[in-house]
Amino acid sequence: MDMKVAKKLGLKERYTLMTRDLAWDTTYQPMDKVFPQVTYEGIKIHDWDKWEDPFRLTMDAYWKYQSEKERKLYAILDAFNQNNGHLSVTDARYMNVLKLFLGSTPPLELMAARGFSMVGRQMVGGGPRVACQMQAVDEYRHFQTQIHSISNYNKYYHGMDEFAHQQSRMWYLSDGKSFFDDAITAGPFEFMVAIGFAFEYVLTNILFVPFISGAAYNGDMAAMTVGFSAQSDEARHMTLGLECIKFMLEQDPDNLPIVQRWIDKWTWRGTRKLASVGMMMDYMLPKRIMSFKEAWEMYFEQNGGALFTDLARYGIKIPQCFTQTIEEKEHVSHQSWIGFYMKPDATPFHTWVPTPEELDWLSEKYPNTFDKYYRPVYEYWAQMEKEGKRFNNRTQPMNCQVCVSTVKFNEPGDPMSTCFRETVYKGEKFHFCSDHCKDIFEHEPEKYIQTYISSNQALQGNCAPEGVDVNAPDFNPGEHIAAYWRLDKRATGDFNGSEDQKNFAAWRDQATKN
Amino acid sequence: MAVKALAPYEFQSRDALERYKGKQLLFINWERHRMFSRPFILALPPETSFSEIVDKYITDCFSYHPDFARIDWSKVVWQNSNTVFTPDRARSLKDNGIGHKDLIRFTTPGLDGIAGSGY
Amino acid sequence: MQMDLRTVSITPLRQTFGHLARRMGADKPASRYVEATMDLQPVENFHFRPTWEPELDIFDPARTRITMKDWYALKDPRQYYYGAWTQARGRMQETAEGDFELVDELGLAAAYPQAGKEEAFKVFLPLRHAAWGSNINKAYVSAYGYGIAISQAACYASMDQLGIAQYVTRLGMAFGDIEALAEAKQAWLDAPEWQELRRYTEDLMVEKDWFEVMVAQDFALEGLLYPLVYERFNDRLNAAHGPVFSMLTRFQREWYAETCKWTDAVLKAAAADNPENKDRLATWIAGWRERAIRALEPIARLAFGADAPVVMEEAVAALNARAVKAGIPL
Amino acid sequence: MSNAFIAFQKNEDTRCIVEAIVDDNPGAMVNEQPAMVKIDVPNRLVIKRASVEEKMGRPFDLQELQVHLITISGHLDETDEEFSLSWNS
Repeated sequence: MDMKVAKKLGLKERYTLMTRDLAWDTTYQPMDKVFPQVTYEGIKIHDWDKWEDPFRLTMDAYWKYQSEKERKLYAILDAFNQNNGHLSVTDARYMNVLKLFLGSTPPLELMAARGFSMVGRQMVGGGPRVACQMQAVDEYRHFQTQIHSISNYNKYYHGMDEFAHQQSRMWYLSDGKSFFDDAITAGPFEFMVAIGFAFEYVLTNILFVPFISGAAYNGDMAAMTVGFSAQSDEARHMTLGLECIKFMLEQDPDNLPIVQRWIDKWTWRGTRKLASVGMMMDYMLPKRIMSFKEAWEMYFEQNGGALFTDLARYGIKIPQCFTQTIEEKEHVSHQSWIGFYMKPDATPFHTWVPTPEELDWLSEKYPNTFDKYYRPVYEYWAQMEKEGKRFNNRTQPMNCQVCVSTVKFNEPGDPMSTCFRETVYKGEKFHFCSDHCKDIFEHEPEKYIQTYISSNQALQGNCAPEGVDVNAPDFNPGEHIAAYWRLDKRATGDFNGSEDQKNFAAWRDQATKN
Repeated sequence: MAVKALAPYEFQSRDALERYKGKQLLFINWERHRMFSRPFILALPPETSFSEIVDKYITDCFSYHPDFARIDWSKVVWQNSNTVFTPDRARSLKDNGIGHKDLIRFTTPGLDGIAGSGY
Repeated sequence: MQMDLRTVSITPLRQTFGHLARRMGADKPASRYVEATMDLQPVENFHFRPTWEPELDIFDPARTRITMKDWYALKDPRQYYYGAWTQARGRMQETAEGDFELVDELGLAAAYPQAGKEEAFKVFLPLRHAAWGSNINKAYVSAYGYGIAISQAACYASMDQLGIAQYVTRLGMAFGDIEALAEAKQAWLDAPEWQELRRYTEDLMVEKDWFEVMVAQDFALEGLLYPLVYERFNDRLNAAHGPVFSMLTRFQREWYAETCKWTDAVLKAAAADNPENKDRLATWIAGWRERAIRALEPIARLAFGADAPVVMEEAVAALNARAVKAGIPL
Repeated sequence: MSNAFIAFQKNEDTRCIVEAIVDDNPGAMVNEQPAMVKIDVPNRLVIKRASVEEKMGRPFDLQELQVHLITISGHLDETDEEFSLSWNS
């Protein structure tokens, strides 16, 4: 082949030479020993070469663009830090959304990094392996830039300093931990459906796009930069997830029921995980660009709807939970905020009753539900707070055996009642927040009997410091749990009267007076 | 369905009764009073009397709600999960048929939360 | 209200995260590498056991026989977190891009002596598959290694090897020779000179102990391969035919010089932790070194002809010296 | 009919890209949000290298889109000349 021919190679041909042409079938060791994980889930792959590479990024181009992004990002972070950028956000209340978002997300991104490294080792085809490895290294980028972004906030505000310690201990972080532990302990194909498809393609937009745009709207250039810069990798990841689904479905008709069950399972698990995102959007951003309900409609119903209509040609049906999520979009953000508001001693971020203007905004955004179900309790709490009786539910929660959310969602069709589901397995009762979680359990009980539930563990005496007799008659598990969490008392309680609030006001004062 | 795995996959339940050293788990929910967000959990010996549940744990948790003082306890409907039952206050959890990880739900007729909102 | 936030001088309430202050023994600012690395991997309260390995936890120190009091002692002297790594590689790729463009612009490939090109292709081109194998083996270390210090550095090294496999491919393309790539693949699969190296690479793909994989791939094998091919063989080509290949393999040379620092630091830290580690590492290195020598001898003969034994001897001596410097007498 | 969409961070480069998209995709809907811009097109959205280059007045590699992207929806196809997102429905 002469020089001209080589130069004429298109993007696709060049990329093939740069990836899958590098691969060979091993002969000194059998392929099934080199790649031992690709068959046990029941997925049948006949021809790995049929994998279509979604983005065709070679490493030199990857380094070129990624280094450009990183250079820009760290320049903005440095400038933000040097100029006390944290004081330019709308309100000190805003910091709490960062505490929740940037405190809980890096550990999950880290799990994605490790999970994609595993799948990037295990997939047989060169195409998918490279795509997974590239996503793995991107996920390192994400958790690290997030940590670097909170690093500066951590110097001035309480509640961010123990995120690494709390990731495996804190009650409200268990749902995310369970989500990723579930995915990473599954086989490589289920991991791809869980994270690559359900999370990245169907749900990640709701997590990042309106929220990060909201960060920008609230003057937080650091979180905005980190968030959008991470999102620029996300388009690649979403495409990988979708490609993996198509690949499995095109390879063998027997894959369809397995893939469908995974889509049902993981769309639901992701939906539950996003309940707290709803409350971040509706309650925690001082200035809001859209309601959670609107975001859900735009990114889940419309975008997800388009996706599932498209996949119908393979026989894929819209996930079973779709109808329930449409009903719940009117409720979950309120039910989540109520769940956090009533536990002021148990989170490293503050909560508060929305102001009258905010209640009006919620009424406007949720005309079907807010005034009827939620406004009265907030007005009652506001009144009680004035009387010096701010609500504090000191009890420990009941959690769903599958999603590990506290059991706080309503019975479908009856917003005044809590939804309970249960099953008995090997003589033991297990409780769930929904039909979908119950289905997931019943399909794989041996997996979900292992679920780690923080309050249950405390009652077993597993969260007490050394030297505490957990069998003593007066043993109170709640007494030690704050130490187990390393929970800074200054970070807890209502926002009103908090140190963050006072400090922010004092620092801003310094900027306007002599 | 069994879990598909590359090696035998069997583990003890993380919340098996044996792990509670003589106690058992109990969940309690006040229906249509969702201000409390979710049921609360207790670990108690099965010999604990039902009156202790009501007078101590239920009262401690729920008395913050303005409806609590208005409860007519003679009209309260008790359920163990979905099964209605009539507890004997003087007797133990065990004697009331309440086992490990049972969910006790009680409904207070006529009381539907703040402004009838269910909260 | 106009605010000049730059003029505000605030005393921070704390300098760093709790886990880092405890690790450093003081509340002081931590580097971006430390923030991005230390104590981040979950170590407790895992929800489920892996269906692919039910006998171990998701992250489990038992996936290697090396033991460490502190897994974060295996740190990277280059202090590569993602941003530092990708910017370093970004600079290297810019240079490489310039080199490839220059070769193209000046027609240096076409002008290169045919004999030299053949000699070079025989040695370089099959190595795109060796780099691909290295990518897989490093991906294994990254996937199953314990702690973020090792997993991230192995992840970057694994991507580096993919990059190297692609640069070697481009080397073939720069000479307009797609067929040579196909021939090189055939050689990798069938030609006797390459079979011991391929066997070595494939055997590592089924080795379970991730630390041993790292010792065998990164230290024993690449510790001989890179100096032999990308340094000594390039010198030889430069002297005989001119420096084009030297330009087009600059990335590999720079990568190796830099990556050795990391490999050696990891071995040194592991050996220093306890005597059992030190013995085990010595045994691993000695065993894999002998196999690596066997695997590379035919390639050395391709590259150096009659000089092969001498060149190999020097490379082995240098490798041994690295081990000794890392505190592992062989 | 479903919409394919793409969203970018707002900056000088993406201003040109968005203009090129609007020119090349009849029916493109541009939705401006804080720090981002989202463009929806029924069924198929295409970005043409030549159009972007004309707007920018400089050579443009479609892979540069990587630097500015926030999110996409639709099946992606990428060649040296075109970057497209589409639904089969």
